[in-house]
Amino acid sequence: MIKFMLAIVRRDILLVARQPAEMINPLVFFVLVVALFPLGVSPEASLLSEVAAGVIWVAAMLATLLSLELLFKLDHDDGSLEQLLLAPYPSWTLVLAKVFVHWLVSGLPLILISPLIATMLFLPTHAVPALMLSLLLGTPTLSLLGAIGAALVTGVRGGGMLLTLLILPLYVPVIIFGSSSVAAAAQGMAVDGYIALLAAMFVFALMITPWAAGSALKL
Amino acid sequence: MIKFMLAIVRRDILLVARQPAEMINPLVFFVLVVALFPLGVSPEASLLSEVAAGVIWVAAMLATLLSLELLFKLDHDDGSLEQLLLAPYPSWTLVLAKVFVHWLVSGLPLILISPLIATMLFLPTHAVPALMLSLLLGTPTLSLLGAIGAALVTGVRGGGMLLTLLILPLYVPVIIFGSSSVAAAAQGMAVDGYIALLAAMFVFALMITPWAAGSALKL
Amino acid sequence: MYFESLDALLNMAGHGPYVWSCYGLFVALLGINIWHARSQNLKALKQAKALVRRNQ
Amino acid sequence: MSFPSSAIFHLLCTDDLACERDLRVLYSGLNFTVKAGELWHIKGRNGAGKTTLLRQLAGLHPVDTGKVLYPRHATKVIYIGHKLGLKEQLTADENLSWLAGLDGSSTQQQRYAALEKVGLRGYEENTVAQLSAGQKRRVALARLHLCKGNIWLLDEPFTSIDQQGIVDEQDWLNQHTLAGGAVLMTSHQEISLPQVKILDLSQYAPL
Amino acid sequence: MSFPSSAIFHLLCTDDLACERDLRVLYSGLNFTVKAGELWHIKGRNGAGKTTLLRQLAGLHPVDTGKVLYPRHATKVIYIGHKLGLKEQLTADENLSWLAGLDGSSTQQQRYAALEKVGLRGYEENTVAQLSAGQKRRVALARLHLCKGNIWLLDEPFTSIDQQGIVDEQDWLNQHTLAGGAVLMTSHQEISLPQVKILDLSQYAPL
Amino acid sequence: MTQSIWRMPRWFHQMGSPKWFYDFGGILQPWFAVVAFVLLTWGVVWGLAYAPADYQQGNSFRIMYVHVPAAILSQSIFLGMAVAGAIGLIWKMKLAFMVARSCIAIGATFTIIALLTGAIWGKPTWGAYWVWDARLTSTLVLLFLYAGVMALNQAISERQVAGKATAILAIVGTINIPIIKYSVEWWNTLHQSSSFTLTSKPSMPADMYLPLLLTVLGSYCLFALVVLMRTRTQILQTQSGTSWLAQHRDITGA
Ligand code: HEM
Ligand SMILES: Nc1ncnc2c1ncn2[C@@H]1O[C@H](COP(=O)(O)OP(=O)(O)OP(=O)(O)O)[C@@H](O)[C@H]1O
Ligand SMILES: Nc1ncnc2c1ncn2[C@@H]1O[C@H](COP(=O)(O)OP(=O)(O)OP(=O)(O)O)[C@@H](O)[C@H]1O
Ligand SMILES: [Mg+2]
Ligand SMILES: [Mg+2]
Repeated sequence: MIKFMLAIVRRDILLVARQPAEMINPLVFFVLVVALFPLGVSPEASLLSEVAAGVIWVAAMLATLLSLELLFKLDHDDGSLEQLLLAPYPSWTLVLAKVFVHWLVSGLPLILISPLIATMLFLPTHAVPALMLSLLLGTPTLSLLGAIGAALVTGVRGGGMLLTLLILPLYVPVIIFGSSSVAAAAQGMAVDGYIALLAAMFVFALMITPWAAGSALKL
Repeated sequence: MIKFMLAIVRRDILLVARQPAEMINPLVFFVLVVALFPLGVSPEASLLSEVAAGVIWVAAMLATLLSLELLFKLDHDDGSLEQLLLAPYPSWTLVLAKVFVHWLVSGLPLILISPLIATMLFLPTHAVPALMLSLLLGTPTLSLLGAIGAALVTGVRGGGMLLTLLILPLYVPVIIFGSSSVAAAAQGMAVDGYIALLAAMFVFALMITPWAAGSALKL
Repeated sequence: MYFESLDALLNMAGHGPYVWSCYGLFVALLGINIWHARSQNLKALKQAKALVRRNQ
Repeated sequence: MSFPSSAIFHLLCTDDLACERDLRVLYSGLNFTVKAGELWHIKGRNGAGKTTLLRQLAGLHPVDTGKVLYPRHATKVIYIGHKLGLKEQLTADENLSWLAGLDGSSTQQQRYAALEKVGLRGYEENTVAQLSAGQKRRVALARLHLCKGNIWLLDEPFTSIDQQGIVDEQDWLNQHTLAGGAVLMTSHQEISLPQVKILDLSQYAPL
Repeated sequence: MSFPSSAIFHLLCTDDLACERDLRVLYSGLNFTVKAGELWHIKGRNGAGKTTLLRQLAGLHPVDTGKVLYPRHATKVIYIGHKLGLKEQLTADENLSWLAGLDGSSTQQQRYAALEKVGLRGYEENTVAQLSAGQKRRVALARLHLCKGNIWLLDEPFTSIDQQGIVDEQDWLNQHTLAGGAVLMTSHQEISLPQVKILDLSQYAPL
Repeated sequence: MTQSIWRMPRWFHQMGSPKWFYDFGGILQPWFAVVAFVLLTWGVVWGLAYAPADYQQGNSFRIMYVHVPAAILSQSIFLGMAVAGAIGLIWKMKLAFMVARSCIAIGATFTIIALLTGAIWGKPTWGAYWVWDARLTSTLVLLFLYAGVMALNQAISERQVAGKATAILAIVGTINIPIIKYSVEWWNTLHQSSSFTLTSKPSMPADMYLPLLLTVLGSYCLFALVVLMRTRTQILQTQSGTSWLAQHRDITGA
């Protein structure tokens, strides 16, 4: 089973490596949205630093969301999803392996670049560790929850938009706690509670979503 | 030629009608992003009304952007783009027809719902006409400019992200003038200048992009 | 009756438009729902009958 | 570029056509002339370049060496390739409607007649997604009965079609050539029509 | 549900299997038993339900009426359908590698050998996007030489394959059945092997 | 979902038979219609014309008699839909999927009513149609959840698959509703921005809350009526080939 998951992980990483644009793209989207925001709203430092936490989290969520669409779709379209499902292993292993690669490609780079982004939006420096920690716990949760939506819309033509509708409501708690934690840190308040909640949601998502997404794939 | 364009328009509208979800989806995305924003940032009316113009415009742009990905991709994947290009008419007619339907489906509903969104973000009522007018001129420009990117990434697997990268820079001026016009109206200032600029950009895009996207498709 | 006149009932001390539009929405939206369910039901019945007749 | 003056009565000529993909030459020195009433069967093993050739003729693949010429002014080409160009969400009838609308128009009656010819009576209002592989290809082929094209470029049109279907299809090909049209097609199965001319790509491949 | 006690030596049985799509019954009362060493050719016109049947057997299409049984515990099934399940951006070798990795593992040497068997020597490191239709299918078929499956479910495996290829393929089918495997396949072309058993779906269709 | 995890009680099995449901539903349907009509009319007339005005909000408080039932129903229906979906998944019961599907439109309607009447109510009470209050926001999110379920249902053409997909989404959504509610409440109190809160339940006189009780019960009956109608419609659509339906008096007209 581990071997099976490793085979999928290896394949998906290979696919990303073959098309490196794929990898930097969620990242670029993230940076662009954050960069566009001051353009659309106002370049004032005071205003920006106030909204920074929220903007970063919303942008991170959108970047994750967009890259989720193809999580299972490409595999479905070329028939390789069928082959994966025919393998003699439970389908949640497959989901877990694919979500892991998705996070590696879309979530991790985002976390690494977040200090830079924080500076651009004048987020106080002392809030940066909280930002990174909350992203570290939050982005895998987003990937996991998103997998349910991605699995459900697999095989539906033009499902990208449908996906948004399905999973944005599920993202609400993550966004709220994620951005609240950063905002609290910016104001110098304690963040342990938020982080604990984010961790709890991560564990919860880890337990529920592989099953849900796995059954959705088999429909 | 008109007949050819009408045939495409009729077909694309039929396709949308067959899947009504497709139509309301850019709309839903727009509403969701706008609704998530207060969740991420803060529910305070004073802050929200300050950033409303920018948030609405950035959300409108994202909604357009996302729906653009499939503009030519589905046609490419099932081979119907080939058939359209084989028809004895210049390819810009094809682009124009498809962009028109795209705007009808993604831009127009957005304009119609914008007053509601404005209320939710506490945008002053007297700025709503300016908002709608700027969107009316801006969203077709976004669709047109986006068509170039969509044509360029056609046939590239997972081109969605690449597309974002290509056209976001082109969108910057539209966003800036669009949101500035609304912000100006909110502060009770004149908006004619901004609207004139948006109109000029629209005409410019109308002249350039069908040709550019058409040539890109034939690559 | 709480109100003195029909006018007072309609006006509700200035709150009339709000209250009445809410009740109007309630009735209208639920009415549409029931009507739609009913018309779908009739349509399905008709189709089922047609199918049975065709199979005979 | 030189072709006989009578070429004006030809439908399609190639002049020293060649194709190279990824530094591998597929074929070169390809000279042939397709006249009205001819049926060409392009042969070759897998990977010989049959699909590439048809796409070059249709103008869908760039021609770097040599030339593809359509001497007559008003030659209409219909190309049906591996990808069928059908919209899965639309019905068979609707698909034919827009395909025919690309260079003309059609009535529902005509479309139904075309669908009946390809054996899809009763499936006119099924969406293409609900059809089997062979039925999908039949919808694409129904276009041949609807649009007036002088030259048909067909890439493996027998794929997924059942045996009776192949017999019928050869009949349509026959009628089209008899009516003055021309057909260039690929297939790994034999065509049992007397007028078949064979173009074996292996003869134009480098050693 | 009743099958003879000897069924334990069978590879696959169906019990009154039926299928209905969109209120149209495709087949019903399908009872057959596949034993080791058998090669079944599933026949039927376009739209008869061949693909649907194979997918039901593979477990990819829901079975609402009747049963599909794999009496032996460790039956391994390989299904190759209309969609090949290959990643276009990966090379032939890499594709085989992950496909084989789904239930085992393979060495590069084994994979190269399998690719050579299907006539793709020299194309091992080409990405699948650069292969022709027939070559793509050959990559998918190479899996048959690499993975040890007892039952092969093949949906139109001759599609796009050239004539020599079809001859070779029948040879592999033959060897597989001789080695104690079983094959269920569809095709609109004839299979020239002596042990072929025919399952004609038209006999199970409603009138 | 290849194997049922728990065995199904016999009576339950019977309830899962479309024929039984069609017949029994047919008997219940008119009763629900009558009871819903009576309760709702009674409650609405009482609430509009006879109940006393609130000492704080004046007459605008009468909106409560439609707003609160709609708000309550919007949540119960989602829960009901998820339960039906779960039953369908666990016991592979087609009928349960049909019931779940029947819930979508009526549930979304009640949610929209709750939102709109709430917004209208907000104008005289708070001076704004919309504020980012916790309860309002979570109702909005609930509407999005409904929209998602509906869109998913429409996007998948094969009924069986659509039913299962919808069930999964409804279950996941239901697990999320309390989490959303909790987080939204917390978020809002944290920022402490809007000073408005929904009027906490006052100890109302009977004249005020009895009409509410009537409209709430009436709304439940109306919901039951619509679900019966829509489910029976689906039975007609999917079972039209079966013999029991062909001989049913609804069809034969006897
Ligand atoms: C768009 C705006 C509004 C929305 C979405 C909304 C939503 C809700 C919800 C979800 C409930 C809970 C029902 C339950 O489960 O018990 C509720 C109850 C209630 N709402 Fe609203 N509401 C809105 C505006 C208002 C306004 C403006 C008022 C009056 C000032 C109001 C007064 C009440 C009352 C009195 C209850 C019953 C309290 C209870 O049972 O706990 N609502 N509303
Ligand atoms: N997604 C679908 N939804 C509804 N009906 C379908 C769907 N796919 C196929 N069908 C119907 O099921 C029937 C059988 O299809 P199937 O693909 O099994 O046929 P087949 O025997 O493989 O045909 P072919 O020789 O053309 O490949 C067809 O009549 C088709 O109309
Ligand atoms: N996109 C591509 N890029 C590079 N090379 C390609 C590409 N597509 C095909 N080729 C190569 O071109 C050659 C011819 O391909 P083509 O599809 O024309 O063959 P074909 O004769 O149609 O074969 P088949 O009988 O398998 O359909 C093949 O050797 C293939 O490797
Ligand atoms: Mg080919
Ligand atoms: Mg088939």
